[in-house]
Amino acid sequence: MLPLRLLRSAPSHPPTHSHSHRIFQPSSSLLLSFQRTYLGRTDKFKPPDPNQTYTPVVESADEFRFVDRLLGRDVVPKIPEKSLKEYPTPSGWIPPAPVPPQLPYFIARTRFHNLPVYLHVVEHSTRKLTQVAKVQGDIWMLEKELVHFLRQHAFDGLVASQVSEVNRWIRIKGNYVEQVKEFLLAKGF
Amino acid sequence: MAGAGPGRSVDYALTLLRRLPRITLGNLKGNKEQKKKHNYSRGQDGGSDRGYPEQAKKGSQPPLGFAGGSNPYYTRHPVEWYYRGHELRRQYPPYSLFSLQRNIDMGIIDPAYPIDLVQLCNTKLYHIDPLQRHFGVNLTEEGMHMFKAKINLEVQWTTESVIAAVERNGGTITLAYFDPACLNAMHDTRSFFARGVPIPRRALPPENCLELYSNPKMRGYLADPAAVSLARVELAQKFGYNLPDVTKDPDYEMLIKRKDPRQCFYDLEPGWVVNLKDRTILKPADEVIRQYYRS
Amino acid sequence: MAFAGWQCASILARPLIELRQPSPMVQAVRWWRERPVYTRRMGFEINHHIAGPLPRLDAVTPETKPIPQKPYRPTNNWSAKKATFGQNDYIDILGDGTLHPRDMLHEGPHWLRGFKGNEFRRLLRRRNATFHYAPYIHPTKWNTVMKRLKYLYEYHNFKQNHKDWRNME
Amino acid sequence: MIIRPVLLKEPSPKVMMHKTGTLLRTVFSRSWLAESIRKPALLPCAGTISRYTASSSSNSALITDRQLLYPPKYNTPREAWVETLGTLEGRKVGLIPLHPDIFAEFPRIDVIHENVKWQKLYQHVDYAHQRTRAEMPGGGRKPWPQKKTGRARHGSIRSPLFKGGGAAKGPRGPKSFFYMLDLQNRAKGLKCTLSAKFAQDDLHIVDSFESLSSPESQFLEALAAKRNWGLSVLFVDDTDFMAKNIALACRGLPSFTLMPVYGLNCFSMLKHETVVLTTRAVDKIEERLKRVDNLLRQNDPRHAR
Repeated sequence: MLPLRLLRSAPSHPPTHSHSHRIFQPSSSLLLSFQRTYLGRTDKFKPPDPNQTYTPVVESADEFRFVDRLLGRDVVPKIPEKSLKEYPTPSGWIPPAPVPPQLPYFIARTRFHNLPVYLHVVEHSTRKLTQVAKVQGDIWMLEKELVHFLRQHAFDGLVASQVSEVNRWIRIKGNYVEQVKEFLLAKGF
Repeated sequence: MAGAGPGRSVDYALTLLRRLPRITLGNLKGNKEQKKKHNYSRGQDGGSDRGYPEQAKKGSQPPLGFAGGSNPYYTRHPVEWYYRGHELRRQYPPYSLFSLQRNIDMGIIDPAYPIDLVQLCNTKLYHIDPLQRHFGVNLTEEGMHMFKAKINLEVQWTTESVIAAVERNGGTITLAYFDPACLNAMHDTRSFFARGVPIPRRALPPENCLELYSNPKMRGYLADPAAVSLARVELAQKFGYNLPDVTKDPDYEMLIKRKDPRQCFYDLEPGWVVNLKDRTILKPADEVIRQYYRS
Repeated sequence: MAFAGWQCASILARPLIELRQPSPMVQAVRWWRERPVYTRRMGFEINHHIAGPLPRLDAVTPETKPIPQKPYRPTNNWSAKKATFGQNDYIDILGDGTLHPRDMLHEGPHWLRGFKGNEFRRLLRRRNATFHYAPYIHPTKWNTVMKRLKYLYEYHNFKQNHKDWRNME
Repeated sequence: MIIRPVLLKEPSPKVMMHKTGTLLRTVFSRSWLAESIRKPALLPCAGTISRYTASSSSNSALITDRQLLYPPKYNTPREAWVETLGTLEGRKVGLIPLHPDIFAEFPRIDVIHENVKWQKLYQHVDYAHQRTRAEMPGGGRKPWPQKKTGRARHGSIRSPLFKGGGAAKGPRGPKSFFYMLDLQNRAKGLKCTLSAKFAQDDLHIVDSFESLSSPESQFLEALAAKRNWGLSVLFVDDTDFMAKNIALACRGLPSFTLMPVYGLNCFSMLKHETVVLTTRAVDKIEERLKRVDNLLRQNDPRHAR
């Protein structure tokens, strides 16, 4: 059994724990604290008598399973089977196709399993850009198909697009987030 | 996969790199940094301001926030105390039912166990900061129509509609108060347990919210359980849904699990010290200490 | 048709064959006839040494003592410190998750570790970190710090060109 | 001026940066198209229990397959030979797949540069310090009267105009250059450096360091020379308890460095000509770097400042 460092105190206020030695109290006088620290009065700071201050504890490992549940996790967990089978889920999430589509391009999901389609609002909300990120494979073919698909939703059938081959994204002028998501879901991404 | 085809820029670049000299510290080069637009002129008195836009004139502009005149700003306009004392009031950062449902769908929150502030903060998608007088979560109504999860929920602030949305699916909800010492332990459990200090004893709510937390209509944790049962039926009649019978639910034990008014973690008692290294729990055996932590 | 002006020209998407064209880096060598050497400055004789470095003296005498130079000592680029420079800079990613490079800083005074700021902010931090001992064990240095702090505070806050906006309403 | 003709047998290629700094262009005098990379086809993935499978048909175990913890959905894994350190020439003891997100990332030279710059700067402290006129001793007295001396007017011998005076706008050290590059950028820097090293054949994988047969430095040096590993080699294992032979051999070779996985960094990988990883180190690197991609909270507020 480990000695728990607990100080005896009256039950009216919470007891102070966790330190066996006396701590330097913040002093109003700087000079005093300096003298305590530097002028060699360390002999007065002996650790208190353990018999007086340590209280008995009971050590148990059974309840630690409750602690594990409280600690949480660092990494995004796997998707539950239920969400993969019954979709769209109540919150409207749709999983990707179980087998990746046989296409020369591919769009990976984000780490929270969403489609990497974002809306960028720039220049005091006068420009809106739809961005498709995490494109793998033939980005030019995807851009071509995407622009062709979006033409039906665009005014005058004009869709302006921009491709960054290195950073693997496509940007489209205008807010087409919902349409792009619909396009990608239909493809099975 | 090797070899460069159309659209395979990664393979192309790597293939290219294969024939290039070895990348070393000596030939490494970054992007060109953007040049400064104006080179400030030099000379006597710092040169002239000619050729510069008005904003770029050196020293001729007042500092940010400067308001001239002899009448001080704080006496120039009448005062309207909309937010008087906001720095002293309790803050409840919001969290929506939609986010809750999405996190349950994605497996980030497990509905098989009671959900409280600890579980919400453990998603790392919701944060509170007790030092900024955050006193817990305000569960908002966004997404209440599609909310389908059956859960045992404990929040610090919410509305009647949210309570109805949770209870309609057979779940239960409690409104519970936690003092800053408990919130400090709950919002980041790992660093709290690593400190090796005892789990704090939950304080009772202050006077100005005692009424709320003992109100059965708001499912206060200090309310009479019988009154809460009655209020559940009343709310179902008010919103017009059939209240599922919790007592016949297979998860009955989980759904009715509640914390003691002096407890801040489920299944862990105040006064216990968690030893993360040895994976044990140290319980005080001293009668004086036990007396203090007794509910 | 997409708006053509938006499309990036993709160097990477071009066929490989394009890169086989002659390199602009290879210097084209041009030949021309050298100009004839004309006699210039007829009658002027150069009396000083123009042919490169001064000639070395054969014997070292006290009068012709060479300029003292430090012996050439090449730096050891593979000393233990240099060979392992940068080790553990990614320990938060590649380690077990308990350590962060911020926690392992060892260079500089303790009030500067994990901190960057201008002189005023550095001094403020130094004052706040050392006020409980510096006045007693480094009194002169402490006075200098406080004096400099006062000077910088006034410099940043009150050294302004007031004359243009003093009467601004 | 006479430009003399310089005849190069093979013009040295140069790395050129596009304006955006991300596109690589090269300049060559001869075609390199013909020499395409020849990589062996990926062997079929049998149902495996451990992460490595050894085919039992041959008498010496051949590592043929390796399970990726996070199998890529679209990209095909890269493949690398597994060597052994037993003899000078060595022999191939296996062929393992490597994760394309880590060993075939787009080699962003600018990201690598950012990382190296950060590594050099973040714990650098400049101690250069000069005293101002206020901090110099003396100088309170007016050196000579204002008028009638014929000399220039001065108020203090510690003025910056004076020899032996204080410095105006001198360095005011100690000055810290600390900043943190964000987590994603640092993880990406590691991926880009590993990919670049692998693409340039400067990254080799060995079964383990215990296979080194001799503790002699000369043997290891000859081994590196025989395999064209260059003058400096970085050996990376998953633990910091290294095998005895390699520890003894590297002790006499200053440019042969041993490093655990948690010490791996962009600077060291670029400083050394060759990086040698054990298969266990590859496992650990992949696991840790994919973990960063899947962290619930990538920007930890405790570390942001």
